[in-house]
Amino acid sequence: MNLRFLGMKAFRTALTLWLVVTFVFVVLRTSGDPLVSLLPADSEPEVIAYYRTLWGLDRPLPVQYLRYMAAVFQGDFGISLRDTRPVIDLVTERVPATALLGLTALALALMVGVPLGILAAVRRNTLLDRLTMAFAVLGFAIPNFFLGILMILTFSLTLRWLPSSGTGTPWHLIMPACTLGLATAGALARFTRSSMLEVLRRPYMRTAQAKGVAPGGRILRHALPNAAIPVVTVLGFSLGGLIGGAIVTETVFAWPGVGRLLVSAVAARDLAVVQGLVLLIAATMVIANLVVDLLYGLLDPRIRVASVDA
Amino acid sequence: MRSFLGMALAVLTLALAPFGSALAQADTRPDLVIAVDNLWPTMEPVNGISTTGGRVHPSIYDTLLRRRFVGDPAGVEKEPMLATKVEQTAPTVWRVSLREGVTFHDGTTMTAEDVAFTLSSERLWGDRPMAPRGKTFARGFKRVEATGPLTVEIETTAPDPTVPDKLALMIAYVVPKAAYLRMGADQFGLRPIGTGPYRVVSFNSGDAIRLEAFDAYWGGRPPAKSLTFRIVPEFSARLAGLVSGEFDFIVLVPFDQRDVMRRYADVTLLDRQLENYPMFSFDTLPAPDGQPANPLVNADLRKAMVMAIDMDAITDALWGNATFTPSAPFNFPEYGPGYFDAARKGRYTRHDPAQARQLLQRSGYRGQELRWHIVRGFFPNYESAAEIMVEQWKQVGINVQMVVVENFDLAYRRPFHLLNMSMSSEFSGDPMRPLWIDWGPGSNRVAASHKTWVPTPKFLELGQAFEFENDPAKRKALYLQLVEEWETVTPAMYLWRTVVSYAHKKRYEWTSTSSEAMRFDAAHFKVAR
Amino acid sequence: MPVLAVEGLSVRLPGGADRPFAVEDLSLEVRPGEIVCVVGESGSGKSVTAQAVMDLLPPDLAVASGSVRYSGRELLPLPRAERLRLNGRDIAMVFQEPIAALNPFYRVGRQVEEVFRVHGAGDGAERRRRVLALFEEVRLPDPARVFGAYPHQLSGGQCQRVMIAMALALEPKLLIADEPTTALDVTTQAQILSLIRDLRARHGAGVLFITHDFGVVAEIADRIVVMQTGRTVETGTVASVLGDPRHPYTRALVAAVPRPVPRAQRAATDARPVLAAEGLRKVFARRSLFGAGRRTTALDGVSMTLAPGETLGLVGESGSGKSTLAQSLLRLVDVEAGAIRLGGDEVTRMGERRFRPLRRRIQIIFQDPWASLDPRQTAVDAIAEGPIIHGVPWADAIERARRLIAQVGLDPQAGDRFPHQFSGGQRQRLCIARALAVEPEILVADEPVSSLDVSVQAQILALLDVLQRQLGFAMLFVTHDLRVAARICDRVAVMHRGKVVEEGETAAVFAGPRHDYTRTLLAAVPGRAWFDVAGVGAGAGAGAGGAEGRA
Amino acid sequence: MRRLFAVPPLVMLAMLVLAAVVGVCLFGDALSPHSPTAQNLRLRLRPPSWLGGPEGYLLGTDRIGRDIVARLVMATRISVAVALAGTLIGAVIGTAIGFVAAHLRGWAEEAIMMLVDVQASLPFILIALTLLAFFGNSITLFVVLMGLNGWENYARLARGVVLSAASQPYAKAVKALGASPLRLYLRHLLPNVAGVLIVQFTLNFPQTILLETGLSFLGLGIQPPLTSLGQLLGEGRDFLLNAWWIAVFPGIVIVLTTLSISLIGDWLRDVMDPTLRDGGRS
Repeated sequence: MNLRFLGMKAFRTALTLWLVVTFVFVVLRTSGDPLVSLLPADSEPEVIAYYRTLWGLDRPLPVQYLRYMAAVFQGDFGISLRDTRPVIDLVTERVPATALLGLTALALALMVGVPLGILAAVRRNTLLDRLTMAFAVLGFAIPNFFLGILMILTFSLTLRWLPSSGTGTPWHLIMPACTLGLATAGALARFTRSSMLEVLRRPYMRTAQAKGVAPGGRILRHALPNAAIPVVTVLGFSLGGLIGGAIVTETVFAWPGVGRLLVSAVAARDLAVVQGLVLLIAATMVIANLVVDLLYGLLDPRIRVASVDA
Repeated sequence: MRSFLGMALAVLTLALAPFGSALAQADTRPDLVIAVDNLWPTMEPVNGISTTGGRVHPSIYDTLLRRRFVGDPAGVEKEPMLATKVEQTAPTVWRVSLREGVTFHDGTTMTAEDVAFTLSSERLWGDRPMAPRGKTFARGFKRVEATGPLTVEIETTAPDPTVPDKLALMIAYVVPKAAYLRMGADQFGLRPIGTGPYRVVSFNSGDAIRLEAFDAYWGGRPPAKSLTFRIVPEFSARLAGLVSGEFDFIVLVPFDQRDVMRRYADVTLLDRQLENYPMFSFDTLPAPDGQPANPLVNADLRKAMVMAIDMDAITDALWGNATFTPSAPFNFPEYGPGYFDAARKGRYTRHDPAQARQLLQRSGYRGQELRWHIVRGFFPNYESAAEIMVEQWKQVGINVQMVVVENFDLAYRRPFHLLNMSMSSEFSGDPMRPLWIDWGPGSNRVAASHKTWVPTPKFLELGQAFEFENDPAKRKALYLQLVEEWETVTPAMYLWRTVVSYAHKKRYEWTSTSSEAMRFDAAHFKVAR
Repeated sequence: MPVLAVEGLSVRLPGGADRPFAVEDLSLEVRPGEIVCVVGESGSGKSVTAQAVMDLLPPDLAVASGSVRYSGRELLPLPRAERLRLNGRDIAMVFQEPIAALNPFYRVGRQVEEVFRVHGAGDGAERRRRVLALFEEVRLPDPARVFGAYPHQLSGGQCQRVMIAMALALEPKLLIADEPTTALDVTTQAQILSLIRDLRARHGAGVLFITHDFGVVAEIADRIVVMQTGRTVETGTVASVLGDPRHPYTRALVAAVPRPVPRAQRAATDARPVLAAEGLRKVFARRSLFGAGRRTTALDGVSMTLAPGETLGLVGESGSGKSTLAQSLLRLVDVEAGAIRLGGDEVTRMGERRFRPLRRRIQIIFQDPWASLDPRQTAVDAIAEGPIIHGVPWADAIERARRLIAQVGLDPQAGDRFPHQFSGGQRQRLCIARALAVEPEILVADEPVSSLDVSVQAQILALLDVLQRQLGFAMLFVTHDLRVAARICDRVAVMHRGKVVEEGETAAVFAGPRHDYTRTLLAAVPGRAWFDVAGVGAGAGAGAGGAEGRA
Repeated sequence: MRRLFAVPPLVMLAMLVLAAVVGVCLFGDALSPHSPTAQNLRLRLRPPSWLGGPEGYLLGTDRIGRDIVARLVMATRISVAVALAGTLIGAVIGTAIGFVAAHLRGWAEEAIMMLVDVQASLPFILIALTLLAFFGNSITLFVVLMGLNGWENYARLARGVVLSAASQPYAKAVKALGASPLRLYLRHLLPNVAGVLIVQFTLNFPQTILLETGLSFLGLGIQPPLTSLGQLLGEGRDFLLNAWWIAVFPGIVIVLTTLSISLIGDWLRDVMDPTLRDGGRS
């Protein structure tokens, strides 16, 4: 693996993150006074002034920016204005819940979406293909909060099979993960299908047939590895969808994750937390995309192994 | 080897089983789960003043006095809690005698030092208070001092008949001085220690707070083994959880969903009126230079707007008979016969479209757009009422545009003409807070950047006299004059008395309070036989 | 007994196609050790025949009737699984695009090994040994290294050898080769053809060889089947069909094949060159994700001149830099060093804005007529665009476009059609018209006939010849096909690895090549022996098939 | 070409649904005798008239006695208009940026693509949520935000197709004729990449509707007195057990609309992809 290439990628990643931090800082700090909504409506002016000094909000914006950047560089994301706790603590305590939910949803989406996509591609233009794709499109045509509430009313209230909300047991995970994963499953199914169709047309698929490889072997050994390579790139984007979806899903199912934290921090205009979260999410996404890039290279021999003829 | 171990374990389990069940039988108290919409991030009882924090505080802390709601939903009487006696030893001095043998959750014993610290300038009302939000409620405090092991003296700047009422407020939730100073207000808010019936075992402000029975509670063994306040933002999830048995209590049942709740036989639905009235204020001040003139500086327009609204019909439509619109300003039943008269009618507080049109004619209003800033989710049904009111104003030719915003910062940005607010009727046994503290010269409505009126000289004069008047008859007369002066200006209109709905499993008997506070001590909660 | 006997085979096309059958009533036989060539232009149904034999037809095509017998066994009624078992073991196939025909995900050794595995032959070590032996047999250099290589690491010729090794793995009695050399350079093609000939002799398999190139046919075939639009028009031995074609279509085809016999040079002019390049250098750096970027030197100090009215042929194999040179002369590719003079103007580093008016003087036509026209522009608009850009009033430009359409041999009424409504040859005519619409002094033709059928190719070459005589432009003609270069060029320059290795009058270069590479190229021209024997002279070109001309 | 008009039945159905939605947007007023803001406090939460509800209220009434049909018409109009305006803004800006990047190459292209990366690295609902909460919700900001949603996809796509189209012989030929870059991009490349962009549009459009719906759930969507499909759905979610018609009808409209557009988009993509069109026969 090429060090210069990795260095370039790392530099780009860092630059992207810096842009994100700056963007968020500028937008949030120019949008109004966070104290007014943070403190109760009838707060005395002295009280407001006290907190303003305490949190450094009385300094000029550039100073606040530099202080913030310096702190972030040292791993200090500040103190939550509302919670009076270090942002990093608040966030890290929520990450496992979101990670559990997100990864379960992703696993679910992969387990449902990829086989459906393969099936649809192999049986192209049959009823099965049409139904599968209609299901896949339906997956993201339903607003996920609505799906979540319908699930709660059906499986918790009426059937009483599953707990309505919260965490604790694997049972708690089922409804949120399904709600969150459905759209991604649909997207994966659609993408896998088109990727498979593309691969199935390739001349080497005909070669395999001419060799006498049975249909199952052709799909699994010849088509799938090649089709999987572009699907990997979609995983990076799916992650964004999952995090976005988590914001809503976690609220519906009272799942104590990063998404809920974000919603409450935004509602409370808790600047430090919003900044920290945006940075965290952006970092996750950027790094995930970096990983996907590398994975892509590792999977595809055409990129992994340089040509030797010249 | 392994099978031997397994056998041994099995034998051991069998041998211990009777003890286990005996232990279990020893504590049959329920583990209660209360599904709430949110939790305030700090449980420091003053910095955490809020609906979502106030629900939990009475389980962790005790106040010196408290209002008695058992047997009297209005809670007029105050009962001793950590204070056994509160007496006025001089016009400006009050002596508080404390209960003996009260233990904090950390095992230390409560002393006068703790109480004096709880109410001290260091914590509440000094220059750099540790809990700055206490200032509003500790108005007029001059000296708080421990004068004996179990006595505390409070001196005020002027004679203040409301001191005992203040000792039943959130500022009087007693905290342990040493632990509080050691941890600081912020840390204390995360790992709170009080004298209340339950002690906190874990607190995650994004998820839940868990409390266990504090069996050394001075008031006796608490009736529940544990309490868990869990955040469940979606009503559907709260409802499903209550019905399926995951939750024992849920808060904030939307009014229209009460019929749904009644379908479930093992669920009790409870409406509770609180000491609070959602309202909106008119911006009575001239627009700043460079902005279009504010038509609302004309009092006739304001009065026309009040009279154009059929508030009783709206309240009836949105709330049924769960609450009401007061028939005259500041005519609140919670202040008892002295200040409440069901027959009293306000001068403008009635639906009269004809007179509204007349007033409108006189006001010179020409259909300018009036912006009503509303913070989203400010009060239940507030936006629904606003939508109805906007329609009713349209009928008489008043053009109001509702602007729903995300938070107060945005709501306070001018230009606005109408601004959502609420008035609390809590705090003292008479309308001083809503009428004078909230509309007087120090109030936000006069002083803050989002101020909406300037009190008339007469209002100021009457209010100052009212604040320190001790004679009940004169005090009432001043009150009526103040209300009349307020009405001549009509700087606001209020909608109804706030009502909240709880639901819980039918097997519990529970007494609610007139504030957000939920009490789970033996007096207020028990499991039905 | 023939290894393959096809009788009355018809393959139905889906509804809405231009004809009901892709292959109609086809009969042919391949005997052991015999190479049967199926020859035809595009759309003649020759590939479909091969696919029908191996049960590889695309899902929308179906065999309608007929019989296919392999060593006497009727194949068509067999269940799919049964036919699949024959594939690779009894019948094997080699395809046109060798790199694409190999799975990019696996090492090529494993892919050859898979044939053994699928048909249950040998254990791991045994299979590997046999693959290495096969690689040796198809003359792959360093078989062990190739075994572990991925397809993209090998050249096209090497990949085709791998494919052939794969096909021979289980000693099939029938080998089907579907245009196996079309995508390869001419020297590689010669090697692959000789390999196939050798292997046929050694293994005694029957070979069904599909091609469009009569040169290749002459090199390799024992017997020939000529196909036109799905039907057989003529069959016979190679001598009878090539030497004495009976059917008019065959005759036209044979006549259309360009001969590697240079035409006479026209009077040389010593006028100042209209175009001159000196010491051009261009390096392509490719950044790759893993490993250092690769650098390819496309032009390595190339110089050339072009006199008014002459045609200079630029000959070379793929990767020799000839297209880069052509495009750099039009500033479609920027060179790193060297100088380009267009007439009297030094244009190498001239700003694009200043250069734009000069573009009128040099125009280009490309290889792929399908991609060379904006699909959303009518023929007239496309041709008129150049004059309009250079300030000709709209009406005049349209008028000129219509005239040009007629001049390139199309119906002027067809000018309002869109490109997809024209055939490949017609499109190439439109491209020529577009280039000539701005009355250039130089026309750069970058492989203009390489993707066209042989009969169409002859017509386009004839058209260019006529137009050049009428309009007097100079032409830089880029081609990989020496036979084509011989037909049209006054001078040729041979390019190899970014350099011009030999340059001179066409006849002189053909008669006495000085450079080794030029000699190799000339030797590799398929069908040389046949051309020599047949002695067909120049001038037999035009007039093949009347199908192209009018739209 | 020949298969262009062989529309599969499912897509035909989707087109009909879409036509109906457009029809509702244009002529919806005829569907209800009531104004969308007119209230009848005595007729709150009444079921559709065919389920025993009051006459003249075909789909029932909401929590303050407004006609669901009238509300639905208004909401559909606003949702479609917002999504359309937003998607168009995103398409135009994104495409232009993509073209510029492809044209400039070099570090300018790097910088633009970096910006695209920044946008792509943030789930859009996060940005929308933050901006709406901190800047205040106005319909203008809302539409602009919807426009910002997905521009990066257009930019990426436009850059990609322009880069590949620019290497096509026809683009080179036009350049060789002396055409200016502007002429090349607007007259030749744009029409030829339009298909890809239209397909992206059909993917983006439902996403915008769903984004608006998600924001409405979080309380940050279109605010009263205006309303949108997402707003109606969000408002109605608490009423599913006693007045299901408030949420279910808007829900059906959202699902059908997004589903239809996506199906049409998928179909368009298949139709426009020449490699899928002809089975690759020789």
